[in-house]
Amino acid sequence: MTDQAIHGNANHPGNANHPIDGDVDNPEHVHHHIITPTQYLFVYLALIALTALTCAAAFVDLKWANPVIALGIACTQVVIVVLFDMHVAYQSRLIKLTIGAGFFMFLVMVTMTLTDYMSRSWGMW
Amino acid sequence: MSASIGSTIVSLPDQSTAQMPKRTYINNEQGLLSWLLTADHKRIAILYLISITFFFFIGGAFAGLIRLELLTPQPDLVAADTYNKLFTMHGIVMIFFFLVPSVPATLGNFLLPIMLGAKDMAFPKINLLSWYLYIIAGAMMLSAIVLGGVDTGWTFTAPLSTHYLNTHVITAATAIFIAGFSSIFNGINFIVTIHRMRCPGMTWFRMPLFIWANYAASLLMVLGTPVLAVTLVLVALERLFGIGVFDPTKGGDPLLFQHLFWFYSHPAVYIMILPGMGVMSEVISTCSRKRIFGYTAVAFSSVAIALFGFFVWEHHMFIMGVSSYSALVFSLLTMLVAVPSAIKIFNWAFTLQKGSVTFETPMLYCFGFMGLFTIGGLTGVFLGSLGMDVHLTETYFIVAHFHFVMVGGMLMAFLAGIHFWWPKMTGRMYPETLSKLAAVTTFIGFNLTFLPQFILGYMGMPRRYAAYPPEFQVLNVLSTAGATVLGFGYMLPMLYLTWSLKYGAIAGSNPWQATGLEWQIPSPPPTENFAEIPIMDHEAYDYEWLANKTRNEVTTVG
Amino acid sequence: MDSALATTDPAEVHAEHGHVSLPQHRHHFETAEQQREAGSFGMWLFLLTEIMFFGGMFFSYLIYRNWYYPAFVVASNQLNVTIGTVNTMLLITSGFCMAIAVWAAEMRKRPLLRTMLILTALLGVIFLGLKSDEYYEKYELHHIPGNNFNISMFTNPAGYGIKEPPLSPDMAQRTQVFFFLYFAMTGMHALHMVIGLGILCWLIRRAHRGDFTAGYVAPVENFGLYWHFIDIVWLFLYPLLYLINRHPLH
Amino acid sequence: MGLSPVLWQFLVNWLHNASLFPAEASTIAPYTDALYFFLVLMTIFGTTLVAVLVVVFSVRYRRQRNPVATQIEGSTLLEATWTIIPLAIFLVAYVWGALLYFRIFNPPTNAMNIYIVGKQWMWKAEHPGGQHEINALHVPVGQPVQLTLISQDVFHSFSVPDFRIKREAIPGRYTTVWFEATKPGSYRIFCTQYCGTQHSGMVGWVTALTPADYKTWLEQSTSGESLAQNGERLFASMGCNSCHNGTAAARGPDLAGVYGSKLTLTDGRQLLVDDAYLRDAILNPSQHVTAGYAPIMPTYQGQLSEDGLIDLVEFIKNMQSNYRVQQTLVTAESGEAAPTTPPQGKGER
Ligand code: HEA
Ligand code: HEA
Ligand code: HEC
Ligand code: CUA
Ligand SMILES: [Cu+2]
Repeated sequence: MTDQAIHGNANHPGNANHPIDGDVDNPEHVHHHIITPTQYLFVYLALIALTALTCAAAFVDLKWANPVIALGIACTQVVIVVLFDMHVAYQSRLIKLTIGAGFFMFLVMVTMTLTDYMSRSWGMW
Repeated sequence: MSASIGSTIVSLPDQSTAQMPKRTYINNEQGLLSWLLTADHKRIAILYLISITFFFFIGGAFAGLIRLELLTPQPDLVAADTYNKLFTMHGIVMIFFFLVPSVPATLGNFLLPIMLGAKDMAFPKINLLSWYLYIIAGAMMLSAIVLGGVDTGWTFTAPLSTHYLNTHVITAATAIFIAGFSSIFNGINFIVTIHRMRCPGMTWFRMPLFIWANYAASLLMVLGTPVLAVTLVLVALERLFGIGVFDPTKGGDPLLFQHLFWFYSHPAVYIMILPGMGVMSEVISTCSRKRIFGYTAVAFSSVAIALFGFFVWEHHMFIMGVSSYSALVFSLLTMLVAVPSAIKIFNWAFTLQKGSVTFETPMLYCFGFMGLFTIGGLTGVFLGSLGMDVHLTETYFIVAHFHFVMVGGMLMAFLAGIHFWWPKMTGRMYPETLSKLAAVTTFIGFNLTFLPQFILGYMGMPRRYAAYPPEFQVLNVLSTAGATVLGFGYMLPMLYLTWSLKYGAIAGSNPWQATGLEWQIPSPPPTENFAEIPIMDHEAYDYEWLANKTRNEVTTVG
Repeated sequence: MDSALATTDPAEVHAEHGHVSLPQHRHHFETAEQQREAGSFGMWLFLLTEIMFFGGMFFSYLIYRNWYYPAFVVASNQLNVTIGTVNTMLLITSGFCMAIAVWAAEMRKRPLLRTMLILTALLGVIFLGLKSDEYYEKYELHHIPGNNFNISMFTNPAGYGIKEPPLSPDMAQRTQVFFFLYFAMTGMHALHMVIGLGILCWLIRRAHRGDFTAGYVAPVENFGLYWHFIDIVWLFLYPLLYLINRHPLH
Repeated sequence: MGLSPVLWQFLVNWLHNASLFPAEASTIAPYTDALYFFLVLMTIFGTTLVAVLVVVFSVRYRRQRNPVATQIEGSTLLEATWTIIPLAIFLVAYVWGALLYFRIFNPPTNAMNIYIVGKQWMWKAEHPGGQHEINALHVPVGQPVQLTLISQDVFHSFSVPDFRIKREAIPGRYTTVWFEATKPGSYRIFCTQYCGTQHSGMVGWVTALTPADYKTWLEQSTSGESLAQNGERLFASMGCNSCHNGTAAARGPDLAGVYGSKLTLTDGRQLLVDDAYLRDAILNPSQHVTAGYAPIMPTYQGQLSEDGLIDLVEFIKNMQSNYRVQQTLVTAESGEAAPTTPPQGKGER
């Protein structure tokens, strides 16, 4: 037994020739990627622009669209932050799945509880 | 292999020549401080073991007092408010300070890295931190108890807990909040360790089922516990500032509290049972010398329980004023979540088939688990069935249901695990006859305590009652008598296990002839677990691999 | 791509010998790579729990906003949008600095790392300053839920020079629920920032010593995740609390 | 159900006499018991099955008899069997339970209504005729009775095991449950939801009387005024009639005949006016403003006890015309002392 096995070639991008049978094409690992400041800058500008936009949109009366737009922009911003500032775009599937699980569970909490709240006034009981 | 076939698989080294390993995790460093500042997962497991045992007996003492009070219909031993504090603290201590950390924090902590072929948990310091959080929480809980107790019931129902009680609710809530974080960190550590620290060759489907079970439980801890935390924060704020998020007179919705609380607390019951199911798989396989029947089904049913466990919480609120349409949905999902447990039970039963079954103490506890958990689980189906729940909810039927799954299920599994891995943890065997006696005593005591409660429940005896109508007395007396036997049954292991620390037979590295990686290293293991990182080149529960290995060892030595 | 190799090189070179190279390398990990991945995965799991934690409050907000819509509209309009917007910008900028800090650590630019961390902290402090100013304003208006809460501003907005429809007293009481959620959510958010600032101070000290500019960036990276997560929470709080009700449905 | 009635009676009575079973004293009870026996059988079947498997395999394959284990991977067929069979059984339990649930919570249309107010730590029953009882409830047998429950403080739960019914009394909201007693006698009431110190003292008796006895009881224990009459007095004394008097100039909507009708609100929603709505309209008027009216009605939160609210609700429910309202308006203006409501709810606990 040597440790050589798992040291593998962690510094080779792609990591395809990982020697351990179980780890071939392991979706849990991914090559470490570094985002450049230029990219960060674009992200930053986009976020600021979206903030300005959402703020401005809030002062225009768009009826039902107001909350939709506000939340839509917020979600866009969050996705941008998660993908780039938090490097998820370049992360392994495992990390992506983890984040997905978080939001999924939150949605479960909301929707399943709403089955109660929404139908409470439907009938006698 | 030895020629004669005995009735046991226990194979201890020759006691006259056997020696404990020189350098183990226990004697590697000396002094109290070396324990309190350790980052070794095995030592932390021992710290946990000591602390949860302590809390178990505290909770048990409360249980004893509850049962004593219920000996007579009148509230004559203690007044009603004291009684309320008794069951509240019994519930809180048993659940948050004993059962939730029981198997994961002790056995899980000890075994997880070894079973994966790693040197330690991914985050040893956070591991220690979670023990400290647990201790701080425990100390707060004890101080709340000493200062006068809490009487909210372990469910903290609003608006009772927020506006109508003047006991130490905030202290208790904070204690549970902190204990929750202890459990969250535990869960994170487990998940990361399982994903990141497996040794070469340890693929997901070569992991012991104990790992799968703990993995599923950790998912629940990580996703569920924060919701409990935020709920308790809101309760505390509501108490402090008199706000109305949960108080209907101020515009709040008390059901929101229950939704949030049970969103955690239903998954929590699976946090409490899944690791025990993991223990079951290990013990049953070892004691029948056979791989688990349908490994994948057992592994996936753990994950299925964890996943579906998040979709059923409303079954605790069926008559609480939730919409009936939504109750229909949740009742259906409750029926679905019960199925994976059934799969497991039958898979275990069929593991025995064509095996070579022996009846060591851990196995006896496992048999206890199979019977009692089946009853407990099936009575859970009563409660999940809407119309039946109307009559049964908030009665002793519930009390019996959850003691069957928690005490008959998890506690039995915990004891099975403790006995099973005791030689690994301490290097010494427990006394077999005495321990068999204890296993049988607890089984009998248990049934005597809690079977009558099903009948009481159907007759309508409400739970959390300090006084009850005289016609219920006979069954209550039976129950109290059973609790005495049960208490005795739990005292025994405590005594003989302590005794065995010094006088037990030296166990050798693999007394059970089991296949897990943990059995291939000395007992007690050295601090770094493995001299060199192992390579997993066989399935879990591969007894042929083990036989080969033993044969080779014999030839090389001889 | 080059940069990636450059930064991880020394660690790998040593790891080749099957031994630990960096002082920060923990004995129980086989490689630095493994340690780094474990660290960031652990951080993500922690953030997962944070999602659920804040999720509970967002959910309460959702329910009560639907129940007491008029109260939420009027109460929300009493929040100071200017401060809210400025604070949003501040947090985004702070997040940008943090991102650059992570990059600086990867590229082993010690001075840049230090400056960026300090900037991040500074912006965070300003955010909290503005936030406390907002809290104080609420205190003066008796908008802190509890015994001193005063609903007269909502029952009689004209008397305060506010252009809002007056609420009936019972609905006006429900503004308390809004403010309670407002304080609970922004308070929890602020608490997370305070904790974050504490960690930042420690990071700045260590960055100053050069701990993170020798190939060991995990703490900076993981703290970055935490800090961005706080941003994310705010990115939802801002529209939900400040903006959504500017123009109520009619 | 399935079982012959004689056998059923025998079984149930025998169990009851052995103090192992509650009395079957309502029309619901046999239905609940049938499901119960089904589930008990399921449990016995399941547990026996598991026990038999374990025991037989243990004996047959114990080490002495079977020294070498045969390694088996598993069997998809077997696993499918023990997935599908329990699932099927559980689904039967689900459907059966759901049907029973709706039976328990769907009152027959001819049910009489009794209000139950729970408070720490007693049950107050209010009959439409104005009879008040504490920790007791008199009902006729053979007549469906609907209970409308509410709590004045925390959650309570009204449970009559012999009727197999139970319903949470929730603060701030009406809930209902119904039953029809079948045998005269006394049956225990429990509060089953933990509600504070004297939770176990919040017990009482339901007395089921023959219709004739019930009639005598009603007459003997009347307080002289029905709930609706109390409500009428309150309606005047709280000044409701100043707005709701059915005249053209009235600032509030006409309440005569409003119960059971469909209202359109200013935001376009349509609502059925039931007890819960009436209560809510008095306490939180601005949460559902009737189309065509300004939200000027003051809230009566904190000024009316739950009993007072019940009186008002009962009054409005039974209000067919505005004649008497206008009458009281006249008497009130004539300076006659208006009756006062006892200040309840807040101070009392
Ligand atoms: C370890 C803890 C644990 C576990 C595992 C369970 C498991 C289950 N529980 Fe339990 N439960 C509790 C702990 C637990 N429970 C507690 C503490 C409470 C009370 C809380 C309080 O109010 O204080 C409670 C309350 C509770 C209620 C609420 C009752 C009420 O308040 O009105 C319900 C309702 O549905 C329920 C259902 C179930 C179900 C369906 C399962 C299922 O997961 C069970 C699945 C298992 C099986 C079904 C057994 C195996 C099956 C077989 C071997 C098949 C048999 C064969 C055939 C039928 C052919 N439980
Ligand atoms: C892990 C969880 C766990 C465990 C192990 C137990 C163990 C026991 N429980 Fe517990 N119980 C709960 C969890 C648990 N319980 C919960 C969550 C509740 C609900 C609380 C609520 O309503 O809020 C509850 C409620 C509860 C009630 C209902 C109270 C009520 O509603 O009024 C009763 C009554 O019989 C009871 C009894 C027992 C008994 C006899 C044991 C026995 O198994 C304990 C045996 C152990 C010992 C006895 C200790 C060891 C022996 C000694 C220390 C020697 C001294 C012994 C004596 C003096 C007898 N429990
Ligand atoms: C200041 C005038 C005023 C007083 C006093 C008043 N109401 Fe009203 N009430 C209204 C108005 C206006 C509405 C319709 C708008 C609304 O729903 O809020 C209304 C609506 C109602 C409704 C809902 C029925 C419907 O058609 O919408 C009920 C029930 C009711 N009132 C009962 C009472 C009772 C009982 C009292 C006394 C305890 C009372 N009101 C006192 C003005 C008043
Ligand atoms: Cu009222 Cu218990
Ligand atoms: Cu549950």
